[in-house]
Amino acid sequence: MSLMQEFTKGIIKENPLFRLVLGTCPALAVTTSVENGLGMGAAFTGVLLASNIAISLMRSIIPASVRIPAYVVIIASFVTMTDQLMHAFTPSLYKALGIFIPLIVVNCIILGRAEAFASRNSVLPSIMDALGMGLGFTIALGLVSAFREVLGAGSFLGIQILPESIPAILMILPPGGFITLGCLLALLNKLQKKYAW
Amino acid sequence: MLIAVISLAVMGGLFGIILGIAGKKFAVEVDPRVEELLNFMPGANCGACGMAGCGAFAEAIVAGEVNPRLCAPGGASLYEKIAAIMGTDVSSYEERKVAQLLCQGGFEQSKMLYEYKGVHDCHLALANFKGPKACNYGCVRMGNCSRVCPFGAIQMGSDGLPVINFYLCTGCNKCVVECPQQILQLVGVSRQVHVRCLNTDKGKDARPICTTACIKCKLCEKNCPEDAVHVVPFGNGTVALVDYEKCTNCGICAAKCPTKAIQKNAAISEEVLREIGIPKDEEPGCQSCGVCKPL
Amino acid sequence: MTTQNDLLLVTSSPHIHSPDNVPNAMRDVLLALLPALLCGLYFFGLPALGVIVSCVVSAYVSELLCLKAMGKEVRITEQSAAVTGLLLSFCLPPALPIWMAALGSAFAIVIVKHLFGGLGQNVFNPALIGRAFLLASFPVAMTHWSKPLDGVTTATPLGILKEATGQPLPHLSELFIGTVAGSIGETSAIAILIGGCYLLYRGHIDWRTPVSFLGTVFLLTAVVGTIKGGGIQYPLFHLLSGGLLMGAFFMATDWVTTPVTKLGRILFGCGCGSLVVLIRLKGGYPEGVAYSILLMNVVTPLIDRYTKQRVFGGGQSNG
Amino acid sequence: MSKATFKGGIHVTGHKELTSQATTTVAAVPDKLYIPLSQHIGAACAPLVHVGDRVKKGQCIGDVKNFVSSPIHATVSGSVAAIEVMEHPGGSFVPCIVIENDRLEEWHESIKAHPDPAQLSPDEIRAIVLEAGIVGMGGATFPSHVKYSPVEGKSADTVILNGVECEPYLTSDHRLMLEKSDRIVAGLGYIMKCVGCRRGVIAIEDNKMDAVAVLQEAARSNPAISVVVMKEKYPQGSEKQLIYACTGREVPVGGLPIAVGVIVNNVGTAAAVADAVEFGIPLIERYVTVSGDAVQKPTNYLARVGTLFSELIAQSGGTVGEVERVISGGPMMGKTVFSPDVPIVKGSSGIVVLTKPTGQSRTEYPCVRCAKCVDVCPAFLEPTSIVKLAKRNKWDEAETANVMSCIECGSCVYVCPAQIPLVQYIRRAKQAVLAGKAKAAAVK
Amino acid sequence: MGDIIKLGLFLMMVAAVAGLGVGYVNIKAAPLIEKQILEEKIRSFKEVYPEGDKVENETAKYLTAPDKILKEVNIAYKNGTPAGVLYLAETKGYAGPVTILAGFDQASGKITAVKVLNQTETPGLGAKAKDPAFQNRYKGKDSAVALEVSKTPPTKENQIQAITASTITSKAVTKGVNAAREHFVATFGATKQVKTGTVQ
Amino acid sequence: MQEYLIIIVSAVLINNIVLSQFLGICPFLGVSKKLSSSLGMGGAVSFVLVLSGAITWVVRHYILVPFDIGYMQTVAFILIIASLVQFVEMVMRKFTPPLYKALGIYLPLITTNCAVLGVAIINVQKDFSFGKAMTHSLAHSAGFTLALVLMSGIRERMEDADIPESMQGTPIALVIAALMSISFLGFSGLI
Ligand SMILES: Cc1cc2nc3c(=O)[nH]c(=O)nc-3n(C[C@H](O)[C@H](O)[C@H](O)COP(=O)(O)O)c2cc1C
Ligand SMILES: Cc1cc2nc3c(=O)[nH]c(=O)nc-3n(C[C@H](O)[C@H](O)[C@H](O)COP(=O)(O)O)c2cc1C
Ligand SMILES: Cc1cc2nc3c(=O)[nH]c(=O)nc-3n(C[C@H](O)[C@H](O)[C@H](O)COP(=O)(O)O)c2cc1C
Ligand SMILES: Cc1cc2nc3c(=O)[nH]c(=O)nc-3n(C[C@H](O)[C@H](O)[C@H](O)CO)c2cc1C
Ligand code: SF4
Ligand code: SF4
Ligand code: SF4
Ligand code: SF4
Ligand code: FES
Repeated sequence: MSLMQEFTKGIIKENPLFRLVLGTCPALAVTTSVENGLGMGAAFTGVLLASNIAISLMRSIIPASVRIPAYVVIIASFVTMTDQLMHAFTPSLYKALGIFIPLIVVNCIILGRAEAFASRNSVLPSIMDALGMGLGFTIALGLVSAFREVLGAGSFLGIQILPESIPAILMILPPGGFITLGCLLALLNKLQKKYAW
Repeated sequence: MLIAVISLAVMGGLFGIILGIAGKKFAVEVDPRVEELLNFMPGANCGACGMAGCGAFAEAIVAGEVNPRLCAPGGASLYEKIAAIMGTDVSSYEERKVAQLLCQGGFEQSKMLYEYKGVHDCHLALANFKGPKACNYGCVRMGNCSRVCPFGAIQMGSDGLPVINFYLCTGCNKCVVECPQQILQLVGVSRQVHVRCLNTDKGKDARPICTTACIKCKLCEKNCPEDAVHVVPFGNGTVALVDYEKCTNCGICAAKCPTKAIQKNAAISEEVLREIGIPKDEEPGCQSCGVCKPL
Repeated sequence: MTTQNDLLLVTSSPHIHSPDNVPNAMRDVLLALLPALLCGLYFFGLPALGVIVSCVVSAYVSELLCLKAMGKEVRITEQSAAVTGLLLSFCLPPALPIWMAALGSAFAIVIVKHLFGGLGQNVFNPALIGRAFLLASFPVAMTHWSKPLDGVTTATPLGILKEATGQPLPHLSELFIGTVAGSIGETSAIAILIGGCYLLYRGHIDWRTPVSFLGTVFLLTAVVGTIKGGGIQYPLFHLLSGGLLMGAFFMATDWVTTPVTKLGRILFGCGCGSLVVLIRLKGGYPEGVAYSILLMNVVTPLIDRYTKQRVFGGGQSNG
Repeated sequence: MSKATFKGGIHVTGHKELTSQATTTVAAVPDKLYIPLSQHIGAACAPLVHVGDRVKKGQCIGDVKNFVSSPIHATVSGSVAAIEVMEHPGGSFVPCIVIENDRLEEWHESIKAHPDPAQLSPDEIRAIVLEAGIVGMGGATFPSHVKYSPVEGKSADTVILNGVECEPYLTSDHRLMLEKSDRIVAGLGYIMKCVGCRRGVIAIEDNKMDAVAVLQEAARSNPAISVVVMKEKYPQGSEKQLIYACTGREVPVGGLPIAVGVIVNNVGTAAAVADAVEFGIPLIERYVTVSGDAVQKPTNYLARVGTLFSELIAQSGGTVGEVERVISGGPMMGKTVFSPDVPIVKGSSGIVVLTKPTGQSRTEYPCVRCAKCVDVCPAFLEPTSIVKLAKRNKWDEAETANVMSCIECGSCVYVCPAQIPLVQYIRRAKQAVLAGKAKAAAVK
Repeated sequence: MGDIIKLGLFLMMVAAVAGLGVGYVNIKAAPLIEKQILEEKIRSFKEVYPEGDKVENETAKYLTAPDKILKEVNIAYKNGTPAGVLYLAETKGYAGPVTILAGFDQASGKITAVKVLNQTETPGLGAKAKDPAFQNRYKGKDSAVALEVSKTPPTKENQIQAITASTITSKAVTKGVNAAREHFVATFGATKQVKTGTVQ
Repeated sequence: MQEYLIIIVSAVLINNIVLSQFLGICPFLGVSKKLSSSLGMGGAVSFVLVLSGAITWVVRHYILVPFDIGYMQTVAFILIIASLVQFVEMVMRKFTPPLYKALGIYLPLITTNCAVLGVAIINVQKDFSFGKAMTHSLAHSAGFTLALVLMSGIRERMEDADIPESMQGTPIALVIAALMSISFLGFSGLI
């Protein structure tokens, strides 16, 4: 696979949220507004990039039996750094994403990529993989949050576009998250059937 | 800062040692080849091999108990990998088989006894006077085979008979077991000539019931240059049977057969036999994140 | 399949069938809803008519589109969509904007019914999810109640009870006849009882569900009433107000979403009853019928699983 | 007296008035009779005669030495025209002995009245029942002598005669009870003696109060015999339900009535036993109802075994309207045949001919979980769940759901508003479970 | 045995390096974060009591026992003399805690402003408590009279109109304000004559 | 007492970890096809969740707080959880093979189950005492198991349903979760 392919696969073919159905928790929890969704995507991409690089560099020296603890420690420290940096530089976003920044640690995608990709590939492909996956995840979050914000709050990126009484608040409540993701997945299934990737 | 580093390091060291000890103390043995094979198995756990999932099959291969070709979804590339791991030769594996339907009694050909209404199920329809068709031996046309085929290889055709897509059929034997009339058979893919009728009646009884019934005229037997087809005793009467060991796919018998009960297929090329991309049967909880695999 | 016309038909026993079928049953339910419908129209007038019509029409159209889109046989003669639409409209406030009503109805049919495979396969009661969806989406419009006949904005009896606003509670007889604020189809107890009895008589619903449902509510509120010193009035008030009767007779009895075993239906009813009392007395909403039934819908598969009847001749435990 | 009944079940429109009031007609004996070699549950008989042989009425023409089997007798005198495979009303193809009727009605010499039937020992009675080829006439055609044979460690205390006749249209048992009450009571006496028990019960539904009166009168002489009136409900005639209704005992799953000390027989079987014991006459004729909306003149017949359905239908004035189905037996449990040219067998209680139903055509809907099937199932099953399992070939799970306890009464199908042919799926599941068991046994 | 030590050492090293990295970032980021928090706080104080030039946290002095609702008492000084009081209060809203900042002017005895700091209420409903439109309803209310929530447009001076369909949130905010108000009246109200109102 | 009750009711019903907190969705979707496996997963998660809840509480109160390195929390907690999971798995595999067969496959997944870390973090955020932290962890695991079991009951029933093809699998599971979540809205405001 070429580097370009490593990059693009994460966007559509192996989109972590839509195809692999990983990282669902943040995808549902923070997607009440597009701003939050994109912010989460960015934070996530940063962590994934850093951890993929680190793990790919260390892949030959990590002993198998403490592999998972080692990975999570590496990931967790990047997450903590991101957390502190965001707190320092983007306080409002930090506030909105709340508990979900530390929880990037347990976002299955990151560990999954570490295990399935970075630990078997060299740095460059790992970087491309991380960027692709990150972008794919960010796009997915953006999509989910766009639906939810428009339908549920009547706004897009904070700009009110529908009158007060029209949006169905349910869409930004937990059920709305589930429904949006479910329907998007179904839609993609359908599209996939039609134009097999 | 220093405290942070030290306390974290101590925790790390502690857990590392605990896990190390645990790993030694609680080690469980597995043949590495099984793991290796499992990496290549399709992971569909479809049961085509007749075992309880890919794991059991891998163990059986390592134990040398089974023919690797039984894993139909794996396809040629899998057999090569297995051969490589096991140090054997692919060509020594038995020929791959597909299901063949031994009946041609469609709507046009067969006479009906009655109109049937009820659950479309071959077994059930048979309970009433051996099915709505006058022929008691042929396909009941209620499609059980097509419903049990896990690979979607069988579809009911416009003449009511099942049509088998040989490129999808993996030879899993499910339809053969299901068919109550026992008119589905697994035959090697290279075999092209088949007697597609299993009625055991005499010609005079069979002829009015179905236009494509075998009428025991023995023209096939007489014309076969290889002595490969014979009318032999079967059930309460006789049927024509091809000896696949001897048959050279020449098709003379098929050409001579007056009712076209014998047919010659177009060849199925092994190269075209597609490797079927069966989606991995999701293990409970498997999100294919890969975390679990090497553990 | 080609048939030769002179052939006899071979079918499997039994060869005769009761005249009962799904379309007839749905028609009976619609018939049973007629008294409540008339009361609703009489008390709430044109706005109610608008809500009802938009719910039913939207349900029908959605049903049609779903069947088409899913390539299923377009067969809406069984009228279950109409039942869903009508029942949904019955638990909506009369002054609801009709586009909201239509949206709720479409949500019920598309998401709750057809995504689950259509008639008979949904796990949740479509009408009630429709209501819950609307309540969560448009809380302002969904809690805007008007007085019967004159349409003045007011609170519902349960709302008065919950918020302790000091307004006088309506008399039991008003609840019985229906001259109180509330959803379109729920206010008149007598009309609902007539419909419920008709369904019981026609054998479409099992007495166990409404009896255990209403019985549980009565018992629990009677206990609370005694502690509070409210006497028999208190449990009766709870029985007759809100959507309880509508829910007990028409929604907790929905075939599709409730248990199939007899014991299961009793458990279902008791569960609904307890949840209603819990939500009404302790929860954030004045009324909890819809949620209680929905929550029990969630549990229904498990109830069915664990209340299997004993087979005839299989030991003497009571079935 | 409160009326006995069971739990579950359905009310079906009886249509019994079509035939219940008229005296039974003795059917004309046709020129050719077709006598299947298998008219019972168990091993099929081998023919004892050859084509061209002359046979006499009552002569044993087919037998096999097998415990669960029953001999076949010629029902007229004449010559054997052929032995050929023919369709059987049970839905299969079976070899038949075709007898050309010589119209002499000459009895075989073995047929002799017994001088003093009261002196017969239980074993002798059982031997007579066997020789007379008596099988259950309630439909299951289980060889009666087998039923009467002692079972290790179990003994019967009650014999129940099944005069319930809960199937719609059928009135043959009803007419039999009215016309041969003394035969029934006598037969019950012999059966009680044969199995050594003191209590005899004749169970009749309350839609046949005239039969109740007649039988009570006939049974007056024997204090051990009582008549029980039951509430009209289908499938009261099913023996497990009947036993529960009469005695409150439940036959355990997979068990036989003898497990609770009961033997059940059809009233016709009892009458046949009486004829065999007293007069030595084998089972060669029976009461048959010919009814249904496509029959010109619905009638009850006393018909010889081997008479074709078509001949009885012709005697009833032929058919009216467009005939859609010919049912052997009642419409709830009977089987459709693809041609009216099938013979009456020992178990044929009726022929019901139906026209195409007018109005709404039957459309199958998905199951709406109304649970009506669950409520009516007399075996306390959950037909809807079993069917869902069967549709996915989940035979093991179907077995745990007790599919084998289904008595195939069809009540569930009758009430199902979604018009799902539940029993058919259930039959398929039972077949598959049995096949699975057979396979497992073969492996062992 | 050597293996095990190696595993331990490896994980230890990873953890140590991780600790080092995180610690380093923390050292760099912590002051920024603190500054951030402080600035935020000052900004809020400014919003709620714009006139002060210095704010001191004097919670210890004024809240002797821990209070269920009131968390902080800050005194705003103007030219060195105490001029206003800023309360940090926390109450239970619909979905979780709601923290507010309420400012009181000692001279006039009026509420200067109320600001909702943190809340997890439903977006579109209770979350509207953060809208200035709602917060402004408290501006200028007299501290002497208990505030009430009303669902309809207020008819009395001491009524606050609830956010539509979010009475619970509205009540939560009001409860916090009332607690602050009571404390304010009790502690600082001596300078002003206490007006009597309809206190529920 | 009342406080504990509130913690329990809130965690199980009102703020159900899956249906309204959005934690642990992956296993909730992945392991809810069969009742038996959902019970297994519920059991495994509960076990790890409670155990890690206890250990993280101790670590926080006796290491992180005294040394003033609260910012190390995430790293420390996840290290604990990951090691714990792996340790438990090894022990189980060796000593209780049947249990391992039943639960083993779920264990690695728990490392990446946000619910475990999430609850540990909420314990910290709410500043619970040890008793309350334990109650809270237990209640959340009960809530998780409840949601999982209910879901699997429904999904087992859905096996017979003819769901539109593109909705099959995860999409319909999400829709079911949505409708369950709507139903659970009924509990809102209970306390
Ligand atoms: C069958 C039925 C169920 C209902 N369930 C609920 C419910 O669960 N929650 C609710 O708020 N309203 C429900 N309603 C509507 C209420 O009965 C009532 O109309 C509404 O809650 C307004 O009254 P309130 O303000 O006293 O709650 C239901 C109505 C019907 C007909
Ligand atoms: C659903 C069902 C209905 C039955 N109805 C009758 C009936 O009406 N009359 C009858 O004699 N036997 C009926 N039977 C057969 C009885 O169960 C039983 O086999 C018979 O009474 C035994 O008597 P026999 O051996 O003399 O036939 C029915 C069986 C089933 C399963
Ligand atoms: C999904 C949902 C979210 C809600 N969120 C809030 C909220 O954030 N704040 C609030 O006060 N009430 C909230 N409520 C509750 C009701 O909207 C409202 O409080 C209740 O009906 C009484 O309010 P009212 O008296 O203003 O009509 C919510 C209700 C639902 C269904
Ligand atoms: C007795 C009875 C009650 C019903 N109750 C409801 C109901 O509460 N909500 C609803 O949407 N449909 C109801 N239906 C209609 C139908 O069952 C419903 O549309 C199915 O849930 C759709 O699959 C009812 C039908 C019957 C026969
Ligand atoms: S299972 Fe056999 S009989 Fe039935 S359709 Fe298939 S081939 Fe024909
Ligand atoms: S079921 Fe039959 S057709 Fe299908 S794959 Fe198996 S052998 Fe081939
Ligand atoms: S399941 Fe069997 S026993 Fe039960 S009602 Fe149906 S046919 Fe009768
Ligand atoms: S009677 Fe029919 S529709 Fe009703 S539950 Fe049974 S199978 Fe389903
Ligand atoms: S992201 Fe939460 S469990 Fe996977």
